[in-house]
Order: sequence, then C-alpha cells, then structure tokens
Amino acid sequence: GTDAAGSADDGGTEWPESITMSLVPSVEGENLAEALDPLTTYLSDGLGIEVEGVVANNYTATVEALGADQSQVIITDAGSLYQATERYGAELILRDVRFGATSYASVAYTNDPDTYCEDEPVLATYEASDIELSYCNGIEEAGAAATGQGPAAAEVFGDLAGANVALQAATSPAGYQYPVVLMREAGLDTDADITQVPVEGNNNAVLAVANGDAEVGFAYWDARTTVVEEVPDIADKAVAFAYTEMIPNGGVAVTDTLPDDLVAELTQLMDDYADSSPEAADVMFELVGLSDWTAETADDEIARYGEVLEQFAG
Amino acid sequence: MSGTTAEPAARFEVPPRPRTWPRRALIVSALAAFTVATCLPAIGGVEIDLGAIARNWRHGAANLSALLQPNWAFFPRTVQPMLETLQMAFVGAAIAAALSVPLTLWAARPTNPNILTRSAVRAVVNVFRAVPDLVWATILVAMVGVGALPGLLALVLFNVGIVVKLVSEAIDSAEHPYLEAARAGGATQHQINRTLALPQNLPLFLNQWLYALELNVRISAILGIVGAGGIGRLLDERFGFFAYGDVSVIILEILVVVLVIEAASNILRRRLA
Amino acid sequence: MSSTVEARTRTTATRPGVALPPRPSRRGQTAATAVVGVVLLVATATLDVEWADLRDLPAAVRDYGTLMFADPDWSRLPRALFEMWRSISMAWLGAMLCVVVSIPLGMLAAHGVGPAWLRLALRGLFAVIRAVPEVIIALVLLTVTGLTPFTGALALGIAGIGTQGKWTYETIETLRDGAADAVRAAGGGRTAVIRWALWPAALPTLLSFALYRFEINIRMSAVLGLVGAGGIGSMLANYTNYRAWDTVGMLLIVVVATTMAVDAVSGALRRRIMEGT
Amino acid sequence: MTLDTRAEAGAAPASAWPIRLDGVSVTYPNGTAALRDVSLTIDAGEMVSVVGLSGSGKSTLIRAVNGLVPVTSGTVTVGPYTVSGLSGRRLRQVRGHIGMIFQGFNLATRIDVYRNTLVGRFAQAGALRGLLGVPTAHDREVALSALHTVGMLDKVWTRAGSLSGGQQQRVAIARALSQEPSIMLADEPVASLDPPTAHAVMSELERINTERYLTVLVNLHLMDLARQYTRRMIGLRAGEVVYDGPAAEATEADFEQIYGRRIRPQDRLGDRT
Amino acid sequence: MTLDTRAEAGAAPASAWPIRLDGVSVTYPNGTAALRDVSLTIDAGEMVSVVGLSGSGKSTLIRAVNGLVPVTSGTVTVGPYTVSGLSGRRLRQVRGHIGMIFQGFNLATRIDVYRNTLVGRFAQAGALRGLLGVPTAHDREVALSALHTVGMLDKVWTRAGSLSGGQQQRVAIARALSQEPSIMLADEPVASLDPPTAHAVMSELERINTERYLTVLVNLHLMDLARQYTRRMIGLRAGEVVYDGPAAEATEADFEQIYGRRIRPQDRLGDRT
Ligand SMILES: Nc1ncnc2c1ncn2[C@@H]1O[C@H](COP(=O)(O)OP(=O)(O)OP(=O)(O)O)[C@@H](O)[C@H]1O
Ligand SMILES: Nc1ncnc2c1ncn2[C@@H]1O[C@H](COP(=O)(O)OP(=O)(O)OP(=O)(O)O)[C@@H](O)[C@H]1O
Ligand SMILES: [Mg+2]
Ligand SMILES: [Mg+2]
Repeated sequence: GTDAAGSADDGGTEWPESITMSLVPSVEGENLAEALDPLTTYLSDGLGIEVEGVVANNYTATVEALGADQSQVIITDAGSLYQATERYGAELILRDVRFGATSYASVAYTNDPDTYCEDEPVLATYEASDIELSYCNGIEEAGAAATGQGPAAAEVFGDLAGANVALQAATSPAGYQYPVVLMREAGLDTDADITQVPVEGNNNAVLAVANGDAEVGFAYWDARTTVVEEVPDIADKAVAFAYTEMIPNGGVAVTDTLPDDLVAELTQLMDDYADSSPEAADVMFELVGLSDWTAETADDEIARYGEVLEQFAG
Repeated sequence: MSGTTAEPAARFEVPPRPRTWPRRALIVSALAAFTVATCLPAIGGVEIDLGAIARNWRHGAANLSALLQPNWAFFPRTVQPMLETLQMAFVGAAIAAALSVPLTLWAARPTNPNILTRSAVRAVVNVFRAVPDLVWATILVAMVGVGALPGLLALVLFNVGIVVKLVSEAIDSAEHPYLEAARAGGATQHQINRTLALPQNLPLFLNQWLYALELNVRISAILGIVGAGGIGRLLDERFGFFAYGDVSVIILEILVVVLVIEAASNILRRRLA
Repeated sequence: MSSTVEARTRTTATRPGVALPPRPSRRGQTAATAVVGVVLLVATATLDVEWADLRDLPAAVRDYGTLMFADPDWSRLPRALFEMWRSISMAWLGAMLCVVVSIPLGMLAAHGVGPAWLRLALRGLFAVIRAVPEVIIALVLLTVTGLTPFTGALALGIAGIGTQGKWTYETIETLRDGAADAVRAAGGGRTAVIRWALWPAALPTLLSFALYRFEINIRMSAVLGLVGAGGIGSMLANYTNYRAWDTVGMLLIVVVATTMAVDAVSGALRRRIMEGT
Repeated sequence: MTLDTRAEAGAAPASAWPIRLDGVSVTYPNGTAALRDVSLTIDAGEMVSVVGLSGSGKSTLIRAVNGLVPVTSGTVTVGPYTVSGLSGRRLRQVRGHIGMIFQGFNLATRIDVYRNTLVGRFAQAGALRGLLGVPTAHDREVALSALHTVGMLDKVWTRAGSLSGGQQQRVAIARALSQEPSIMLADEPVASLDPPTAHAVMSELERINTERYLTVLVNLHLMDLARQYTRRMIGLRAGEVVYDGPAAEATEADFEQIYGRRIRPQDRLGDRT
Repeated sequence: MTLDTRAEAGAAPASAWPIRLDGVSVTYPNGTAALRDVSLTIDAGEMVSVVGLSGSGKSTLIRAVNGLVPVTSGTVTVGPYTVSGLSGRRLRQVRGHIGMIFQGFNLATRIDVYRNTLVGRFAQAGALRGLLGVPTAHDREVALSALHTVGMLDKVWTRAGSLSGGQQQRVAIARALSQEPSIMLADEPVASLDPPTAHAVMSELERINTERYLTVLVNLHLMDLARQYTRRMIGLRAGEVVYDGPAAEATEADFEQIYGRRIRPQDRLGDRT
C-alpha cells in the first residue's frame, strides 16, 4: 500500500504515507539519533512507507505525541506503555528483552556493608561490561556472572529505619517506586522513618552512595558501571545488598489509528530485526541496551506495574 | 552665508549624503541568507510547516484546557517545596548579586577602559555561561555531592553569567557624561565605579538581580537534579504522572511569585528612575 | 573687583557646614534594607549547606577538568557540528520569532508609551509566559506541530517572549531620555515617540538582548530534547548522562567557541550602531 | 550665519493662538513647588519673554503650557484647547501646533541632524510615513529651510551626538521651526550660542512672530535680549510672577523684585563694554 | 547667592601652572578637524577667555588641555607635565590639579548634589580612602564650601537629575571648585545662568584666579563677559587662533575676524538697552 493522505481517519484500512516512531532511551545512553537510522531504514524498506525516527527524552511528551497522532509508534518504558494504552487506547505490540529477560530488578546499594550486609561482600562479574562488582547478602555468587534476579535479600529493607536514603524522582520505578513499595511492606513510613536524599538519575543515585551523601541508594542493574571512570573503586564504595521485585521492561506500542495489517507487518519486522543482520544486533544493543524484542507482550506485567504506578500518581 | 529668498529645496547646498546603504544592504542580505540557510532541511535546518498549525491546533487547545483546570486539593503538598525553592532562590540570587557588581563593572567598557582585564573577565564569564545548566548540575553533583551546596553553586553560576552579560552590555550602550567629568577630575576608575557608576546604573542592576531571583524559582528543576528538591522537582514529578491539574496549581504559584517580583521591580525602578 | 552680592546675608554661618540642611529621612529605605538583610541571614543560616564541602572543590575541578579536557574525544566532532548547526537553525528562527513579537509588545508595555490597560495586559501576558515552564509550552506545541525541529523553534520562540518582553520595557523605562519629551512636545504619538526617540536610544541594548536570546536558545536542551529535535544541547545532555567525559569535553569546546563567536558578533554590531554606521 | 532667511518655503500661514494660565501651580513629586498660583494671559501673536533666577520656575512654566509637566492645580488654555484636561490624541493635536525648544536640546544623539529635524514633521505625519521616516518633498523643504536658518546645513548628515553644544542647540531650534507651529515655546534658546548666532536665532523668532503671526514665549536669562527682542517681559521668582509689563520699562525696583537684590552696573551684561 | 565665602577651610594654597600648546591639531574620528595647528602659551596665574562661533573648537581646545580629547599632533604642556604623552596614574595626577567645568554639566543624574560635588575630591584621596569612598572631614568642608559659593547648599540632598538647568551648572562648578586645582578650565560656565548668578560665578573665578593664584581658561560666548572679567582674550575660528590679545582692545576688525562678519550694534548684548 502506498497512497492516501489523511488515512489516519479512515479506521485503519488505508496505509499512511509515512509514520513517525519516537523513542525514549530507557537507559542513559549515548546520542541515539545515529543508532536509530539503521532501524528506520530497515522498517521503511520492509513496509514500503517512510518511517521517521525521533529520539525524545521525555516520557510524557512521547505519550502525548502518540495521543495527538503526531507519532504512531513509541518505544518506551513500562510506565509510558501503561499510560499510552490507558489514556489513548494504544496497542502494545512488543516487549524489550534485555539479557534474556523482559524484566529487571532494582538494586539497593550501600557504602556501609557492616550495617546492611549479613556476610562479607563478594565480587561477581557484570557480564555486559566485564566489570567486577561487589555484592553481599548472597544475592550473587562469588566469582560468577551476576544474574540480577530479584527479589533477593528484600527483608533487609526493614533495617533502613533512620538511614539517609537516596531516592530518585517519584516517577522512577527502579529509583523510587519499587524500593518504596518494599520499604512500606517492611513496615517503614517512608516520609518519617528515613531521611530522603533526593537525586536525579541512576548515576547520581550511585554517586550519592559512593561519596557518602546517602547510606543507601537505588538504581537499575547495574548502574555502578557507568561511573567507573570517575570512581574506579566503586566496588568498594557501593555494595549491592538487595534486589527488589522484577520490574517490567518497556516495549513498543502503536496508535489505534494504524491499519491492522500495517501493525501486524510492523510487529513482525521489528520482532525479526535483531536477527536480520549483525549490524542490527549491534544497533539493538547500542540503541536501548536491548538484545531483542519479543511479541509476547505479557500485558499482565504491564497492568500489574500500572497498579504500582497508581499508588504514586495520586 | 548671506540670506537668500525662497526657492525650491534644490537651492540648499546639502552636502552629499554619506553612502552607508551599501554596507547596510550587505549586512541585511547576509542576515537574510543566514535565515534562509537555517530553514533548509536538506542541510539540517528547520522545515517550517505552518499548515500543521492550521490542521492540528485543536490538539493544542485540548491540551491547554487540561492545563487550565487546577486541582486545588494538591495545593497543601506544594507549600513546603515552594518555600524551599524560594529560600534557595533568594540566597543564590543574593550571593550572585554581590559577585556580579565587580565583575560587571570590570566587563563594561565605560567602567573598565583596560581592554586586557575587560576581555579576560568577559571571556571567563562567557565560558561559564556557555556550559548548559544540566551539564553544570551534573558536574557539580559529581564534584561536591548532592544537597543545597551544589544547588546554590549552580544558581549562583547562572545568575552571575546573566547579570554580568546583560548589565555590562547595557552599560556599554548608554552614555555616561559623568564619567568623563570624574576622569577630568583625576579620579581613579575604582573611585568612579564605586561612587558614580554603581549608583547611577543601579536600576540596570536591580532589573537583572530581580530577574535572576525570578529565574531561580523558574529553573528550580535544576535543583532537583542536584538533589536540592524544591518545587521544580515536584513539577517534574506531577508532569511525569500526567497530573496536569497539579501542574496547573504549581504554575499558578510560580505565576504569583513572578508577579510579586515584577511588582517589586516596578516599584524600585520608579523610585530610582 | 568687589562683585560680591549681598545675598550672602542669607546665611550667617561662617563655616558653611553648619548651614547644611538636614538630610531627608531615609527611615523607610533603611527599614526595608534591614528587613531584606534579616530575611537573607535567616534564609542562609537555615539552609542546610555543608560549606566545608567547598574545600574539595579545587581538587574536584582538576579531576573533572582532566577527564574532560586532557584528551577530548574528537571522533564525534562531525556529529557535533551537525547538531550545532541544527541548534543554530532552531535557535535563530526561535530568536527571530521571539524578538519580532516581543520588541513591539515590550515597547508598548513600557511606562509612558502604551495606555495603562494595554500595559497591564501585556505585562500579565509576559508574566504568564515566564511562569509556564518551557517544557509545558513544548508539550502543548508538539501536539500541534509534531516531534519536529519546527516545534523546537516555535517553543523556543514562544517561551522566550516573556523574558524578552520584560527586558524590552525595562530597558525603555531605564532610559532617561529627553528626546522622547521632544517628540511628545512636537505632538508625536506613541509610534513617533518609539520610532524617533526610544528606538534609536535603546537599539544597542535591545540588540544585545536579542543576540543573547539566540545564544541561550543554542544551549537550550530541555525543550529541544523533549520534542526530539536534538541539537547540541541534547547531545551534550546525553553524553553527560552517559558520563562520556571526553566527548563532553569536546562538545563543551564546540559550544564555548560558538558562544564566543556570537558574543564577538554581538559586540561588533553594537559598536557599529553606537558609532552610527 | 544667516539671519534673514525665510523659512516660508511653501508654508501655509499659521494663525497665532493665545495662551492663558489660570491659577496654575506645579509641585514636583519630590515636593518642590516650582510654580505657585500663576495666572497669565498672552494674546495671540504676542512675543513675551520670561526672566528669573535659576530655579525660579521658568522651564516649568514653559513645560506646563504644552502639558509636558502636569499642573497640580489650575488650568492652562492654548488657543481653543484646555491643555490641562487633555490627553491622548487631542493633546497630541494641540502639541502639533506648539513648537518647543528645550533647554537641554533633547536630540536623539544617535540619529543624524537631518532626521532629528524631520522629527518636527514626522510627529504629525501619518502613521506609516512617520514610522518609515520617509519625508514628503514638502517636509524636506521645510526641514532644510529650518536648518538653513540656523546655519546647520553643512552638518546635515552628522550624528547629533557629535555636534558641539551650540550646534546641538541650533538643530533643536530647527526641529521646532520645522513644525510650523502656532505657538513657539523656547527655553533659553540662545544659552549656548555666540552673539552672532544668538542674535540670528532671536531675530528668527522675532521674524516668525511678526511675519507668520505666531505667539512666542521665550525664557531668557539675559535681560538685555529680553528688552531688545520682546515688548512684554514676565519676571518669575520662586514660582510666582513678580513682574509683568513692558520689557523696556522694567525699573530698578522690578529688577530687585525679580532677582532679589538691587541692580548693579554690570548686571546688564555688556554695559561695561 | 553668596560669593565671598572662602573655600579656604584648611586648603593648602595651590600654585598656578602655565599652559602651553605647541602646534596642536585635533581631528575627530568622523573626520572633523576641530583644531588646526594651535600654538598658545598661557602664563601661570593668567585668566584668559576663549571666544568664537559655535563649532569653532572652543570646547575641543579646553578638552585637549587636560587630555580628555587626544591631540592628533602637537604637544600640550601644563605645569611640569606634557599631557599629550601621559596616561594612567600620571595623567590622573595631572588632572587632579586641573579643575574643569563642562558645557553639558556632566553630572550623575541619579546621585545627590553632595556626592556629585565630592567627586572633585577624589584625586586627593589616599589609597584606602579612595577604595572605600569615605570622604575626610576636610573633603566634606571643601565640598560644602564650594556648594555654598554657588548657592546650592539648600539642594545638597537633591538628586542632580531633578535640578533646573542653571542649578545643574552650579553644581558642576562646585565640583570643579572643590578640586582646589592649579588650573581651572571652564567651558561656558555661565551659559545657563541668570545675570546675578552669572556674575557671581565669574567673580568667583576671578577671585580664585587672584587670591589663590590660579590659571583660568574660560570659554565664553558673551564677549562682554570676556572683556569684563579677563584681560586676555583668544578668538578661535574654524579651529584656528584668529585673535590673541587684550580683551578690552579687540577692534571691529578683530570682531570680524572671529565671527566672520562685521560687528553690528546689537552684537554687544545689551547695547540697545
Ligand atoms: N565627539 C565629536 N565627534 C565628532 N565631531 C565633533 C565631536 N565633538 C565636536 N565635534 C565637532 O568639532 C567641531 C568643534 O567642536 P567644539 O565642541 O570644540 O565647538 P565649540 O567651539 O565648543 O562650539 P559651541 O560653542 O557650539 O559649544 C564642531 O564642528 C563639532 O561638530
Ligand atoms: N524633574 C524635577 N523634579 C523635581 N524638582 C524639579 C524638577 N525639575 C525642576 N525641579 C525644581 O523645580 C524648581 C524650578 O525648576 P525650573 O527647571 O522650572 O527652573 P528654571 O527657572 O528653568 O531654572 P534655570 O534657569 O536654572 O533653568 C527648581 O527648584 C528645580 O530644582
Ligand atoms: Mg530652566
Ligand atoms: Mg562647546
């Protein structure tokens, strides 16, 4: 299909001349605009219509763009997928696969292993970058490759009473929502029983722990690797001592204005993308730190995350 | 010259008009060419699409109307962060105001005829100003950790950059006959600046000091990045949760602050004028 | 020559200092200053600042300076230059939009130029634009014009109007210009006063403000990042978050060089205007 | 220096207006009472001088006539208009008929002499013409003729800011002349001028007064000039009219009234010559 | 107006300096040749007037003496210094000894009369005092005494911007007087003054010339004043010295030389009285 301007209106039978795909990097990534080009070229070729890629750095903006039909495909995090489906009836078509999983744990770090570790910290290798990092409370095995499987040692969260805790923005699942849920489950009043140290971004959460501004901080797995250049002894200064529950990865959603056959073809193409060429695999990894997309969207994971989200959005 | 009787204007011996238009035309066409170049998508410029506005303005209107429905129930939660922000903003602006006086007077030509020190101050301030706020915030957190200190440092850095730039150029553009008189009296530049230039240009300073204060409230998102909390962090959070009614409340509060500062600025300017 | 005048009898003081009229009371001013001072002291004292941390600053500056500038990563320079041009494009169009709207409006908002109701309305408008965060303006715009550089330019342009308008009327009000009186005395209306008295006197300052707007727009990352328009600011933000310090160093060099160039052009243009060529 | 050049180039003969002040008081915002209950009538076509000590309120009187200084009480009437109650377009209209020469010249320093003079025409021109600064052939005539009168034709393209004091005063006079007014107000128009130029300007005022039948109100600090060029003289002291009568007949006592002390030989500037 | 108050309050008697101009030419950046090859010697303690048409270079001459206008060629020597080669601290020192009254007053309009006058004391301040800007008791004395001389004591706390033209001129004179200089340069010091005040100021200049043995160079546009108060008169025309001789003896021919046309009865202001 090639023709038809203004096709958005006619209920998804005629294909539009072009679609816009917007992406919010789910990790603090390098400049992604370059990396996005091969993907859009691949999709344009496959679909026979123009696919434009845009890297936006704001979740709300991409969802609103989808709602206003300014972008038809979004690659974003779980929270935005939930909002896009709830608010604008978007259709979830793919989920991110990172290290073989569609979810990840948030990690609790401390600079005070004496208090929060029951055992001596051990070193395990973070496979993605081959860096040795420290873990305690038995969440990883010494000398092995780190797995990052949560929840683990979550019972220690009760010990956080009275601590300085670095928390990211309330919109951040790994840096705020999941840890707070765990603390609340452990009987803490997160407004009164701990001293919140507000930080922005996973790196800063780790740095706050490393340089002593907070005793404990939370970030995705494993944010320590990004500050190694500045703090070479990060393994000593920030020890991972617990994992939260697994947080769903993001994925891909499309507007309800796109024709069904286009959506089906797009889903297929993207699902196949990582295997289409070595270059594509590279791009996937660099682009969003993904190894693949999967069509098993596991909508229930997203829905469950939506419940967590609602606790905080009110 | 002797008197003449009325004749057509041609009789006036008007000296030939200096030819400034070729240079002007050159400047204007250079600017026009530059503007056109910025509109060429082919070389990375902006593609101007006015049609989209006509097609889609309703989307914007819907969005705006969502923003125009403040959720007043949210108000109590904004009080504490707002106070924190105001406190930081005020202290930051005050420190910046103190620092900006000597720097500004060193960076303006009438108050510092020495081209070497003037260029040096201007260059340093330019460099500081050139680094975007987000980069400053990140670097400051990495350097002194999170908390009020990096927040304060960030605010002071922005404010000094703005005040020095704007006020020194405004001083450059004005005429200062009193400086000449003081110079003729054998005064040192320092004496002139302290006793004449500063009070005489105080309205210019006040405008920008108060603007810096206002700016500090508005850019308090930066304070969120450096871990100093405040209203900006709250705004980002509510925005992230799509809670536009709450965002609306915060914006109205900021508007009140802006209006109060504006009123203060008007009163002071009137008194000093 | 005894050309003295008997009006000397007006004062009988042998030493003039005695006849000095009393200095007008400045109690109000002193009180206001004292209040501001006290508030400032309290605000500073209750601020939870670890001033001692400042001691680490020099060492940290050196460390990060080394990370960024010891060996900047020039491999991404072409990309940086492309993004810079894109930034310049959006910034320029945004600044033009902003200046073209805000200078006439700002002039009308100045005391003694426009009528009171218009002045209030315009100042209100400027205040509202300033109070609304740029990202919100960008968000509203992107639903209209999409995730495009055009949206970026529009957002920069509209978001700047509040500040630029304020600067304009403040500049006009700070001018103590007899020339405006003269035009008024000749029966000149608003337009004539603006065109023949205020405009020529304020032009260099307004020009410097306009070029400053351009300069700010070049660096502005929040707005442009939000609408996916990229630009050097977003690139810088990304690499800073990614903590690729050597690339950040290279980008900073590019940004600083551009800022300096804009500043130099601004200076040259203003001098031109002031010297009247 | 040309004295007797006619500025009539195509000028429609203006008709003079009377000026009336009824119990006019002016108090400045800082509390200075500059005029106290001044009542005066100046007939159409009269040429009247105002003398007085420095600070006695001469400039304030002149500015009150065209409404540049708002009166605190009383009414000011020129021709058919009550200036003290007017504002907006009506006030502008009246002002268009009143030429004014300022004590401080009040030129736009960055604009050339030509266009500074044309301001007298542009102020009354249509919106677009005034905005773009395109003079009609007639405007050009009148402006050049006025410049010719004050002997400033050769500096016509020079920026007003780089003129000598006297030259600036002459341009300011040309600007007022080019308005072709019904009333001419002049605030010490010859203060910065050498005698030949001063006489040229005074003669020009006298000439337009008689030939073009114009009301002229001129502040002078030289009594001699007042006597030489005007028939009626008004003496101000501390904001009050203390003399109003024929210029040539002012007695010693009047002098004392006005200047606060007895006349001395050298007070008539030039008497010792 | 009080004239005879001595500014002596503790003042060290200044010693007069001679002024020498050797082949001085001044051309402004826009190409105007304001002085052409002027050579003059003014002895220490002389009181000399400069007359000439508007634009003839009087102000430029005075400004060249204290180096405010750089000379294009030639040398200017005052007392022991060659001004035309000096800069920095040395130039300031020399200027401290040269009082100057500006044609345009050059006051800081937003600052009160008192501090505007104290500017004249800057050159005398020690390093520390200069840094802090605190006047000594003596500085205060001298400044107030100078204000008393010009009759401006009652406006001492008024901002210079809200003074009448003549009042501003008087403050500018007080500022120069408070410098207790060795040379006094005055650029049309009485242009905006009424006759009694004008005579008071001229007498004061005469008094400091004789009593405190000061060199005085004063621009005047009233030849009568020149003749009355100065013995020597210098006539400038188009930047050249066309008359230099006793003020009282200038002939008709000299007048014609200076003003470019024959003398007329009314040129001696007041002759028609
Ligand atoms: N800053 C300047 N730039 C350029 N030309 C100037 C400047 N100042 C003065 N001139 C020109 O130099 C010439 C001499 O000026 P000057 O001010 O010395 O005259 P003057 O004798 O003081 O005249 P007046 O009696 O009108 O004050 C004039 O033609 C004037 O236009
Ligand atoms: N803008 C102002 N604000 C406050 N006071 C003012 C203002 N302008 C003038 N005055 C005061 O009002 C009084 C009258 O001033 P005005 O300018 O009318 O005097 P003048 O007769 O023109 O004097 P001169 O001959 O010195 O020009 C003076 O005492 C002066 O200080
Ligand atoms: Mg006056
Ligand atoms: Mg002069």
